[in-house]
Parts: sequence; structure tokens; C-alpha cells
Amino acid sequence: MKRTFSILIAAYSIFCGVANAARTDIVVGMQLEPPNLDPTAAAAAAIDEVVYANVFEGLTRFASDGSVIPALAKSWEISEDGLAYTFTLQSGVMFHDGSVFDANDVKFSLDRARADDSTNAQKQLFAGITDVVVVDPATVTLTLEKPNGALLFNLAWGDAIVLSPDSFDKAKTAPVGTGPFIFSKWVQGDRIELSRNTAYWGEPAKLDKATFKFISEPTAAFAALMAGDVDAFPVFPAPENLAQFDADPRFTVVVGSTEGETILSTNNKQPPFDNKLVRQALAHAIDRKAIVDGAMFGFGTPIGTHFAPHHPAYVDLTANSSYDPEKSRALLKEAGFTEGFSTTLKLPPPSYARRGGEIIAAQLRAVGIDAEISNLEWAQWLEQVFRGKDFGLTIVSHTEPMDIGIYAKPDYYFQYDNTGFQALITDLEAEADPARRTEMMQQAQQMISDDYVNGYLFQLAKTGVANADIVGLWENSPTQANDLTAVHWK
Amino acid sequence: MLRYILKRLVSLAMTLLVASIIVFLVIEVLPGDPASYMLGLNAQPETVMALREELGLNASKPVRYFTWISGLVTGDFGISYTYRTPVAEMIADRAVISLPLAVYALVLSTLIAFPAGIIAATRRGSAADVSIMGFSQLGVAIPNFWFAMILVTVFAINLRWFSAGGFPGWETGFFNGLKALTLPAIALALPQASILARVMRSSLLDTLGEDFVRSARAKGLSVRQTLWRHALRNALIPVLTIIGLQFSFLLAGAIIIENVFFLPGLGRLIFQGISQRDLIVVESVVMLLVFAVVVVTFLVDVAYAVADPRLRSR
Amino acid sequence: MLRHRNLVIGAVLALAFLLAAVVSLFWTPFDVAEIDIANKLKKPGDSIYLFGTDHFGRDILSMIMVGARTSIAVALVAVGIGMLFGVPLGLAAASRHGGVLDELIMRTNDLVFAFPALLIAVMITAVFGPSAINAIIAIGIFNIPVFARLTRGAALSVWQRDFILAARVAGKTATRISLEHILPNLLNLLIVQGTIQFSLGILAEAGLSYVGLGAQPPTPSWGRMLAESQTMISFAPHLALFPGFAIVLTVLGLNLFGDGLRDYFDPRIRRGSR
Amino acid sequence: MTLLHVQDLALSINGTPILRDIDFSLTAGQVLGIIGESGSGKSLTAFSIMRLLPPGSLVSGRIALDGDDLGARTETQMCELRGNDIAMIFQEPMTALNPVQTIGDQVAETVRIHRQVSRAQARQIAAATLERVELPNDQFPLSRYPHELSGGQRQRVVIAMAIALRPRLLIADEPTTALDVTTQAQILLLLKKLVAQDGMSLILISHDLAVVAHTADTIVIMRQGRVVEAGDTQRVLAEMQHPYTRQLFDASGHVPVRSAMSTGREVLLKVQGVSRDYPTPRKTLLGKPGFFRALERVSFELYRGEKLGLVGESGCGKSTLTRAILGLEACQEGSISIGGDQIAAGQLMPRAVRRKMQVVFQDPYGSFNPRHKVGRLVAEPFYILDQQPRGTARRAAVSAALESVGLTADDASKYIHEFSGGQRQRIAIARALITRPELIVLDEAVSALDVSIRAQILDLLSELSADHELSYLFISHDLTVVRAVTDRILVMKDGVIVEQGTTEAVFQKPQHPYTRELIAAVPVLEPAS
Repeated sequence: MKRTFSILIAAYSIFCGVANAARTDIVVGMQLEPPNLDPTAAAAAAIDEVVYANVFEGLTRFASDGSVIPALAKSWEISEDGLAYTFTLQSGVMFHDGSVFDANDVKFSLDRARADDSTNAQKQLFAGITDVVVVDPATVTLTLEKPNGALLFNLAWGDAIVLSPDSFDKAKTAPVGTGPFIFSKWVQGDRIELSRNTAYWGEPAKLDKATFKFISEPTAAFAALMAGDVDAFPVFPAPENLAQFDADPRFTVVVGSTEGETILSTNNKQPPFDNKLVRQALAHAIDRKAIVDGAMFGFGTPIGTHFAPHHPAYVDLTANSSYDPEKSRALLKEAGFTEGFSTTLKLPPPSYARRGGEIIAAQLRAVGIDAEISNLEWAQWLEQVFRGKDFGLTIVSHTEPMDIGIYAKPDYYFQYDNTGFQALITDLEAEADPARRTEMMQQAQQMISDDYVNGYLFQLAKTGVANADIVGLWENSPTQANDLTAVHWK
Repeated sequence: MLRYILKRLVSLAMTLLVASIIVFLVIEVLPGDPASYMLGLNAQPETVMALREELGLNASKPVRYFTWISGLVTGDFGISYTYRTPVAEMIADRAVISLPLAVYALVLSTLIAFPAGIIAATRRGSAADVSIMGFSQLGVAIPNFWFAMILVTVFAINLRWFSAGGFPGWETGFFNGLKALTLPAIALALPQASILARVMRSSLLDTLGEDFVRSARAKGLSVRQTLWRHALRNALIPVLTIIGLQFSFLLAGAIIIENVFFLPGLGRLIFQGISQRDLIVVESVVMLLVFAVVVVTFLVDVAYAVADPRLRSR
Repeated sequence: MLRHRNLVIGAVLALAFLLAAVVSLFWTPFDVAEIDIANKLKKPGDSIYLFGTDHFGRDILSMIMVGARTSIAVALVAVGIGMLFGVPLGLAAASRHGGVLDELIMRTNDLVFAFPALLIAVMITAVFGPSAINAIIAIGIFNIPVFARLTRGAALSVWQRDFILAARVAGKTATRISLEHILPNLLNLLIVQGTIQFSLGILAEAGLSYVGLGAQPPTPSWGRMLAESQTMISFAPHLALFPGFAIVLTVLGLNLFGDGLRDYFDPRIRRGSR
Repeated sequence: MTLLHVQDLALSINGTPILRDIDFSLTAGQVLGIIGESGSGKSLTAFSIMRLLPPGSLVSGRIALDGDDLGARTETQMCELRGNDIAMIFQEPMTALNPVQTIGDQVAETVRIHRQVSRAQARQIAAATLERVELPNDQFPLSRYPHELSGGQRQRVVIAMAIALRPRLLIADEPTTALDVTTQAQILLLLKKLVAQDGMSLILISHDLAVVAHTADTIVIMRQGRVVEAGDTQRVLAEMQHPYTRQLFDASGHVPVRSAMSTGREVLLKVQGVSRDYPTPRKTLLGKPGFFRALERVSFELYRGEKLGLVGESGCGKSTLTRAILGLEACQEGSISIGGDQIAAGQLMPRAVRRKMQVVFQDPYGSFNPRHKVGRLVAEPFYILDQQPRGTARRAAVSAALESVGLTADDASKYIHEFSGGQRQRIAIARALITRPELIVLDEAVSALDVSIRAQILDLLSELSADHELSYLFISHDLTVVRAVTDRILVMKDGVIVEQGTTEAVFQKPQHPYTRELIAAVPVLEPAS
């Protein structure tokens, strides 16, 4: 054994990873395999990570910095009352099967997503839309029941991409889109292959071939990168290995931001958490630094509210729930829990939850709260926690962009019911003026922070590893996507 | 002989039937719902219902059991909930990895175990015997997933002789495929070989103690001749059973190894299926594995009868 | 003499871990529940941590000790379940040899054997959620047919002996004979098989908790320690080595002990002629 | 001239001496008998000649075949010798053949390893040899497997393997011990014939003086690894210089002193038209299972105080009858009544009736639970009583029983493995006596014992019958013994009682041909003139 590992050390020094230059293909590693490839039919982030902006496009899209930019819609006009959006579409766009893209496809897609029997995972995005009118092949108008400042943003989601009525039913297994890459092959359980769309309407992709390889085990992922089986792992699952990659000249480690607010969700309706004092005690019992260091090996930005730090409207409220066990115990005493109490801590699979959970359980134990850990699969988590609301505490990262609105849903799994906040969000949705919006958002952040709705831990970092010779990969992930359009080798 | 086979076939069918019911029931009570899993956090209830309807999850249990089982019999395994592709195809894709892996591992373990066992038995008490038995003890004691971890670290990450895992597909050439399966096969084979070697040894020792071996010697056969002509064939009979058991074990027991080497095999398929609540896939694969086990056991019994004339008259 | 060496080495190894487990009930070098990020990933030997610390700064040695407790407890109870149900079933089957009961029991055994063990374990835990208890049940279930089959086989051969006839002439019932005459003659066999199953149980527990289906945190378990260390094996091998060796040595010890016992119980006299 | 010459042969295994200064020689074409009780080292002498000894054996002395010193030969050279010049056959025909090879192949193998002949030729020789051992090819084709043959037939195959190459010396180690009397006679006849035909020499090893006395020209008597007496058969039997020889001789033909033949006519056991069927496996998958009739309307009576013998060869239904009488299995037809209580067909025997009988089994090793102490073993039958004696009463009874069979009270606290075969059989008898039964069934009770031990047990039995006024049902395949101890006998064949009558009458003028055959087959040992 000992010898084995001296071999190991020796082997490190003799690493010489010079990949041959000017390659025109790439193998991108992903931890989860998409269940299918239709972003309009399932929530799995893995779907968007493969097809968003590569195979499928919508009217608008997210840029790498998170801003919303035109995609299939060249431009748009908004009526004064903010109830009508008229989109002018790109011309000369063709689906991969050669059929021509026009306004009817847009109408078809949006109507399909809004329909009663729709199986769109983000149906609420289209909630306000009353009608979709085809003005002419290159023009389409959306009418809303009330003004919605977030419409363009909503349309940028993967769930809003445009499908053709002739090929939408193939989307799950052999997607046909308008993007710069054409789906070519799916070896289930192993990989998906894309090839360049030579007839792309916009700036064509630089790579001929892109392969997404699915590696669920972090160790395997590490091994695969080290062995050169994979060129890039945009979301590398094991932060503990990043130091090694950083030290290794063959790789660059890209640490960016995500939309994932990682929080200690608290069941606000379940005693004792219906008591604000208890929630506040909870907040002060948590040492964010320990969690970020212990669970994420230092990657991740502490947050004090449910909002992305890189967002202009973000306010740093971490001080509001600073680590202070003494205060926490005092609060518990005040709330009448001198002996502390015990509760459940239900953890989904990701390592941020599993590791963070162990650390938090230990920290809570220190102030007298005994949190019994149970590790769940996603399916069980959805059943028990998300749907059944049968939990005291849980840890989960909310990766949807700009999702502070969930706090306005009293029946959302953490069951925060504050009419004041709900009103604020309603206004926010209606408000179009950027300055006012920012103000309202900050107000909202303050509100949930002061109510200690949940324990706010940290913003999930996007820890990517890639071969040093690759350029053009997204640094941040405003949405879950691996846009390969601009990617190429040095 | 024929009667015997027929009898075994009948009980085989019974086992499968009961097994299918158990599998169905167990899997049906799994908490969690494929539809809501697929639609995620922001899905609205009516959306979930719509999907359940689409997937045919709203039918009553008996109905679903019979559609499933009748499908199995006719070779139609149904459509995967999450992948929306025919389960049969998925299984086929995975089987072309799991099956060769199992066979590969079995071949390896046999190649190691037979000579080892024979040497140990014939040189009973010698240094060779002691060390072989010692190693086999070790082999049995090492958890194969741990062994796998070490294999990866040494041969894939450091020496870079093998790729760390994954499967390029047979279409990239037989040897690429074989190479990708080598480390996993070794990890699987080690404990199996150890067990097999031990069985081989003890079984051979028993046979060598039999009277007919003595009569063979009295005929003028040398020790070696006696071993090859008389002892071995008799000793193999119990060894057969173990090999049979091991094959079915390797087919299903590879689950963990497949994860370590991220091989898209049946084991991974089951884990995925369970975590995604792709019940129909899980049901079918489990059934398939049970089927494999039962059939192998049956074949072993038949092989018995072939190897041992005393059973033929049954 | 080889056989006695096995017995001794095995006993020593097994006892060592048993001892560690027992001691851990009262004392461990450090508190395994306490997380100390500042001291994470210490290498063996540096500072006060003999085996080093894990990614949460917990003392590996302490975790190994408590882990031993987990493994041994799970395996032991599982074997207990197997014997508790398996042996009576086997005895019953043998006493009604060829009868309906016999047939029923054996068929059920075949049925259980037909299921890949790990799968059932995975499903059981998927249904009831992962926990040490469910791991025990999962492993226990598969011990039942093992013991049932073994007991039946051995019991049948004892039933052939003349002293059973004598007992029957004395008008004793099958049940009574099974308990008075059959069982005592199976004890050695059962003890030996027991130790073997025990070691298998430890391997199984390790496997289950490796895939996250065993004892839940913060309770340390060898399998999970391996799983958690996996991503760090390249820069902190000790995380994977110590639990790994713990498993290997325990299992090795039990197997050697089992074999030793077997040889000890039956010195193979019936060799060569006659 | 002498073919084999053994000079002060000595053997030790792992240091413990087994054989010491063994000397004998064998003239070509003659038969040498080696006689001895178990543990006398007669088999190991044979194995020393073959040099097929267990590991750890150390041989000294000289073994010469035709003047050529076998000791000088290498293992390979010995291999050339075995099966070619010296061949050997063994006691246990059931296990002496490879179960997965046809008899043809196994006989042919002898030829093929020693002669450069084609497979076909080898098979021809094999066929011929099987004919010579009286296994005609039309009935026993080469393609038969051992399990398809009876014990006697298998022994013939073993012989065929041995003589295929017409060796100069054949060693037969207890070749007939495991066989029935009639078969034994045939096999012995065959061996004699072969010796005559091929001018082959034969070493016949046996525990049975009678068997050897009839066949051997010269005999060697062994005891505890030494030769006690050797020489021309007639002379040795006439002079009996060594006391052990005489002891052996007496024991073989031993007739225990008998209480006068009981005259009471009170029927103790009455068996009436008892039949017993066993189902045989179905021929077709769903066809009716067939039946094998093990007992065919068996009827007889046993009078109080009588010693009744039941003789017959293996498979004749003896043990089935025993089980029926003991009430272990109900019979399908007829009835059994003991001391007046009748048990009809299909009925289970009530404890009250069982109580009146006890049994002693053949195997002194298998008939005791090795995990119990003798005291508990002997007391086991008490279970059948309504109120079993407890505490001191129980212990007293056990001691009494043990003493009555010539053991001591404190043997009760020992385990069974501490006793010899003879002692165990005594314990078995003690166990049978302890409930003071009216009838004792002796199922081959002395068959597994050496002659001298057997003699003692027989004496014990007759003493006991005198003291406790017991009735015996004495079941055995050994006519000599039955003749020695019983008043009346029943002769059984294929589940039918073919003849019954007073022992003397039956032996003097047997009526049924089978009885004659049986009696003729018994090798009798009349003092040499």
C-alpha cells in the first residue's frame, strides 16, 4: 500500500499534459445525465446544460453575465400600458431538419407551454400571457392581462424555447432546434454528441463536435479529467479537488457565480419554528465560514438573505445573522427552550447539503438543538419535504435566477406567510421602472432577513475545471447552461 | 433425465411468477412519484397530474401489474417514464456492458482459481498451499469497491495505463471495449477467485480421499494421472455450483463497481431508475436479473446431471 | 501447525476490533461528533492525531473505533436474525423431509436466493429510508436461507443415524428429537458458519454504507468513511487507507477464526484408506 | 518357487509404529490368506506391498517380487508395476469405482496405461475381461455406469480392472466383507477360478477365518501389527501353536451356553399378513407413482422367552419388518400384536405397546449421540414410561443396567467416544434393558464386531436372557451366528418368509431352495482333521 502511494507521488512529478493544439472537438463532463432533452417537458437542469443555446433557442436568452439579450427575436417594442409585446424575429432561421422558422412556431411553442394539459415544469412563467398573435411570419405579439416587468426575462428561460410543430414530439430523444449545434447521438448512461450547425443563422460555432459525458461519481470525474478523458467539467462536483487542478499547469480552475442561494430551509409552520425567536436563534447558531470551508472547501459567498450577491440590487445582510452561539442560546431561553429541542434535518443528495448538513447539525448541537440527520434521494425529498412539508430543517440550493418571489407563496414548502411581503412582490411584478424595482427588491431582501425565514448560508459557486487550452467557456452561470458557441482551443 | 428437467422448469416458472409479484409490490410502495421528480421544484399540481396521466401512472395497481407482466412475457418491457424510450432498448444497451463484464470477471477468476486451487490441494500443507490460502483469505476480505478505488488511483490516475472508467462502446473496437472493462473485471474477480480457489481446493481434497482414487493408483496411474483422469472431474461438480452463483452475483453485484468506474451497465441503470423513480425500468431490470439467476441455477443443475451420471437416471 | 495458527491469528485480529468497539463505548481519543474545520485533513502522526483527521477535522482513530462498533453491531444482529429464523426452519424442513413443509421452506429459500442481495438492500432502504436498522434487516433477510439450507442439509444426515431411531423407539416426537439430538450435533457447524456470515455481514454493511444506505451521520461507519474519502484519496490517502484496512483486517480475522474453528472441530481423520 | 518374499517388514506412520518384523512368502500360483481382527495391520501390510501408503509413512525391511527388490524401485517404476504385475481389490465395491466413468473405460484404462494399444483394442480386452469375471457383455455393456450395478457386480468390475493384464500377484483386501453370503461365495469362487486359470498368485486378506481356511494354501495370522503364526493352512489349523490362533478359531465358531430351549407356548409377538409398500418415482411426469412391495403378507409368531432368528440378505425386507414391529412405520396390511394388544394396519403404535420392546442396532458407532453422556444415553428409553424415574432412582437404574452388561456405574459420566466398539454394544444392550422390556429386537447387533468381541457379546446376551427371561428377535445375515444363538429361524427373501422352523431342523434339512443356497454358501470352519 505504502509503495502504491509513493508511486502516486512520483507519478505527479512526471505529469506532462500538453494536449495537441488546434483541436476542434471537446468533451464536456457533467455530473447528471438529462432524463430527456426537451426543456419544455421536465425540470432537470441537466437538460438545459446540454441543449440551452446549443440546440434550442427562445425569443430572448441569457448572456454569460446574466443580462437578457435578443435571440430568435431580433428586437421588440413594448406598448405604453406594458400589456403588449411585439417581437420582430430573425430572418433566415432554419430548424435542423431544414424546415423554416417563423412566427407560427413561436405561437405554437408558447401556446403549448400555456395549455391546460401542458407538462411544462415552469408553467408559471407564462401565467400572465393572455394571447399570442401572429402578425406576419416575422412578427408576433404577446398580450398580457397585467404589466409584467419580468416577461423578457421569463422568455429567456430554457422552458420557453421555440419548437417546431412538426418536430416537437421528437424533442425528448432527438431534439430539433435552431441553435448552432445539431444533436447527433445519445448513448444513454454515457454521453451525448452534438455537431456544428453549418447553416446557423448567427455567428457559427467554432467547434465541429461537442460531446457531453455523464460522470456521476466525483472520484470518477476527477480521474476522468486527470486521465484526459474529459476536457472540461464546467460544474465540478468535488471542490476538495480544485486545489490540485489549480496547482496543475494542464488545467485552469474557473470559479464563478451561480444563481444558487443555498439555504437552511426552515418549516415556518412547524413548531417550534413558527416562533421567530427560535428561527433567529437558529440563524445565530450557524457559522457560515465553517460551512463554506468545511463543505465547499472555501468556495461560495456567504449570504444574509435570499438574493444573488452578484446582482446589482443585492444588499449584504450577513451581519443581521452573525455567528453568535451565546446570543443563540439566550434567544432559545427567551423562547422558552432552556433545554433546547430536537428536530429533523432532511438532506438531499448534493454534497453541499450532505456535508453542510453534518456541520450544521454539529453547530446546532452546540447551542442545544439536536437535529437528527436523514439523507434522502431527490425523489424522497420531493415527496416528504417539498410536497409533504414533513420536515423541520433541510438544506437546498435554489438555483432559479431571481426567485425571491417564492417567499410570496404561503404554501411553498417552507410556508412563509407574510401578507406584507406578498403585496410587495405583486407590486414588483407590475413595476417596470428599474430604479423602483431595485428599491423594492432590496426591501424584500430586508424583510425576509429580518423575519429569519430561513437560515441563509452561501451563494453556490460555479467551480469549473477545464483544460488550460480551452477558451470561451462561461465563467458564471446565470442559468444552467453550457453555451459552447464561442468555445475553442488555443 | 427429461422428467427431471421438466420438473425443474416448472418450479423455475413458479419462482419467476412469485418473484415478479414481489418485485412489483416492493417497487410500487417506493415513496416518491416519477412525475413530480421530473417536473421539479416550481411545478404546479395540475401539471404533475397531467404528466401522471400521460405516463399512465393513474391506472389501478392490478391493471398495471398485468399490463407489465403480460408485456414482459411478450418481450415488450414498456416505455421508460423519464427517458421516454423503450425499456427493452435501454436494457439491451446496458446489457452489452454488464454481460461481458460479468463473463470477463468470471473467466479471470476461474483462470486464477483453478490452478491455485489445484496446486494448493495437491501440495497440501506445503509453502505453496499456505501462501495460496493466505492470499485467498486476503482476497475474500478486501471490499471490492475499495480495491477498485485503489486500482483507479494507481493505474488510471497515476500510471495512466487505463482510462479511469467509462465505456467507449464496442463500435470503437473490441480491444478498446475490453480495455475499459479490465480494471472493473479485476476488481470484481479478486474476491470471486479467492472463494473459487478455496472451494476448488477443499473439493479436490475430498475427492482425493475417495476410494476410487486409491483403486486408480492401484491400476498403476501416477499421482498426476489420477488427478487429471479421475479426481478433477469429480471435484468439479461442487465447483460448478459456485461458478453458477458467482455469475449471477457478478451480473447484479457489479452495481457498486459500475458506479466506481462509471460504466453505463445494468447496475447503474437500476440506481438511476430508483433515484428517478423510473419504476417500470427498475421493475424490468430486477426481473431480468432474477430471471438470469434462476436460469443460471437451472443450467447448473442440468450441467450437474451431465457431469454426474448418477443424476441422469433421475 | 497451520490450523492452530489460523485460529490464533484470527482470534487476535477479531478480538482487537471487538475491543476497540467496546472501548469506544466509554472512551475515544476525541469526540467523533465534534467538527473542527480548523484542524481538517491532518496527516497521520502530525500533531495529536495518531491517524490524522478527516475533512471535518474529526479524529480518524476515534471514528475507526466507533465505526467498528457500528459494523460489528449491524453484522452481529443480522447473523442473529439469520440464525433465529433460519435454524428452526432448517430443522423443521429436515424433520418433515420430503413433506409439504420441507418443499415450501426450500422453495422460499430458492426465491430469496434468486434476488440479487444488494438490490433488495437498495430497495428496502429506498422504501424505509436509509438507516442502520434497515441495513440490518436487509442483511439479515439474506442470512435466513443460508442458515436454513445449511441446517437442513446437516440435519438430514444426522436423521440417518441410528441413535435417532433409538430416540424414536423411545417414543420421542420429531420436535423433541430435533432439539435433543439434532441441534447439539449441528452446533459446531453453526458456530463456524456464524463467524463466516458475520464477516460477510461486515463486508455487506461496509458496501451498504458506502452507497449511503447504512448508518446515518453523525454515526461514523467504515463504509461511509471510504465513500467520503474517495474524492480526497489522491491528496489525503490516509482517509481511505485506515477504514479500508479496518474492514480488511476485521473480515480477515473473522474468516481465519472461522476456518480455524472448523479445523479445530473436525481434525480430518478420515483420510487415506478405510 | 516363491513369487513374493516379505522380510522383517516394519512400518511406522508419523512416528507411531504400525507393523513390526512381518515375514512371509508366497509361492507362485498359490493363495495366501492373511487373517486378523481390525487394527491387526493386515490391510497396511498389503498397502506396503503396493507402496500406496498414507503420507508420513516410513517402511523398512525387504519386499521382493520374483527376487526383484521393490524397495529399490522409484515411484514411476512402481507405477509400471501396479496393475501390471501386482493388482489389488478392495473391501468397499460401492465406492471403489469412479462414479462418472463407464465400467468399460475404467477397465480399459488399466490396459491403456500399461500397453501401447489403440482405444478400440483396449476396449476389446476390457470386454473380454468383463466376460472372464462373469459379466456378460450383452447384459453388462461397457457403457454401463457403476451406479447401475449391484454390489457384487461392482466387485466383479473391480476385479476385472485388477486382472485385465493378468498380473502375477493379486491382493484382495476383505473382498467379500461388504457382500451377502451368496454373493460372497460366488466372488470367492471367481477368485479361485482366476487363480487356477492364470496361474496367478492371490493374497486374500480377511477377518473371517472360515473364508480364508477354505481358499488359502497357506495362512498368516496377524495381531497388533505382528505375525503371530504362519504356515500351511491345514497344519496351522491342526496344531494352533499360538494361543491367539486358537482363540480366534474358537470365537469364529462360538456357541454360547444356552438356557434350555424355552418350552412356553405363550405368544408374545404375533405378526399377521403384514404388507408394506414404498412408492417408486413416477415413470412419466404425471403418471401414477408405482409401488415397491417390501413386505408381502408376512406372518409369524414369537413365543415368550424364545430366541427367534430372522435371516435374509440385504434388501430382503428385514429392516422394513423391524421398523414395522418397532412401530416406527405403520404397515399397509395385516396386523401386529404384542402381548395381546393388536395394532391394525395404518395405526400408529401407542406408547403403552412400544414400551414392551427395545432394540439394539448394528453400528456401535452410529447408534449413540456423541454429545450426550452415557448416563443420559442409557436412560433415554425411560421417556416412553408414563412416570419416568427421577434423581437417585434414575441413577440407580442406569448403574444397574451398566453393571448388568459388565460395565461400571461410573461409566455413566463418560462420553461414548471413550469406549471401544464392543463396550459400546454393551452400552446399547444396557440401554435396551433399562426399561425391562419383554422383547428385544437385535438388528444385526453383532455383525460389525470382531469375532472375539462378538463371542463375548453373544455370551452376554444369553446370560441376560436367562436372568431377565427375555425374548429376542435376532435379525442377521450371518447364518453361523443365527444358528449359534436362536431356537427357531425365519428365512426371508424379497419380502416373503420362504421358510421357518426350529433352527436345527432348518439347518439339517432345508426345504426351500433358497435356504439350501444360503446354507451352502456359508463357509463352515470344521476343525482340521
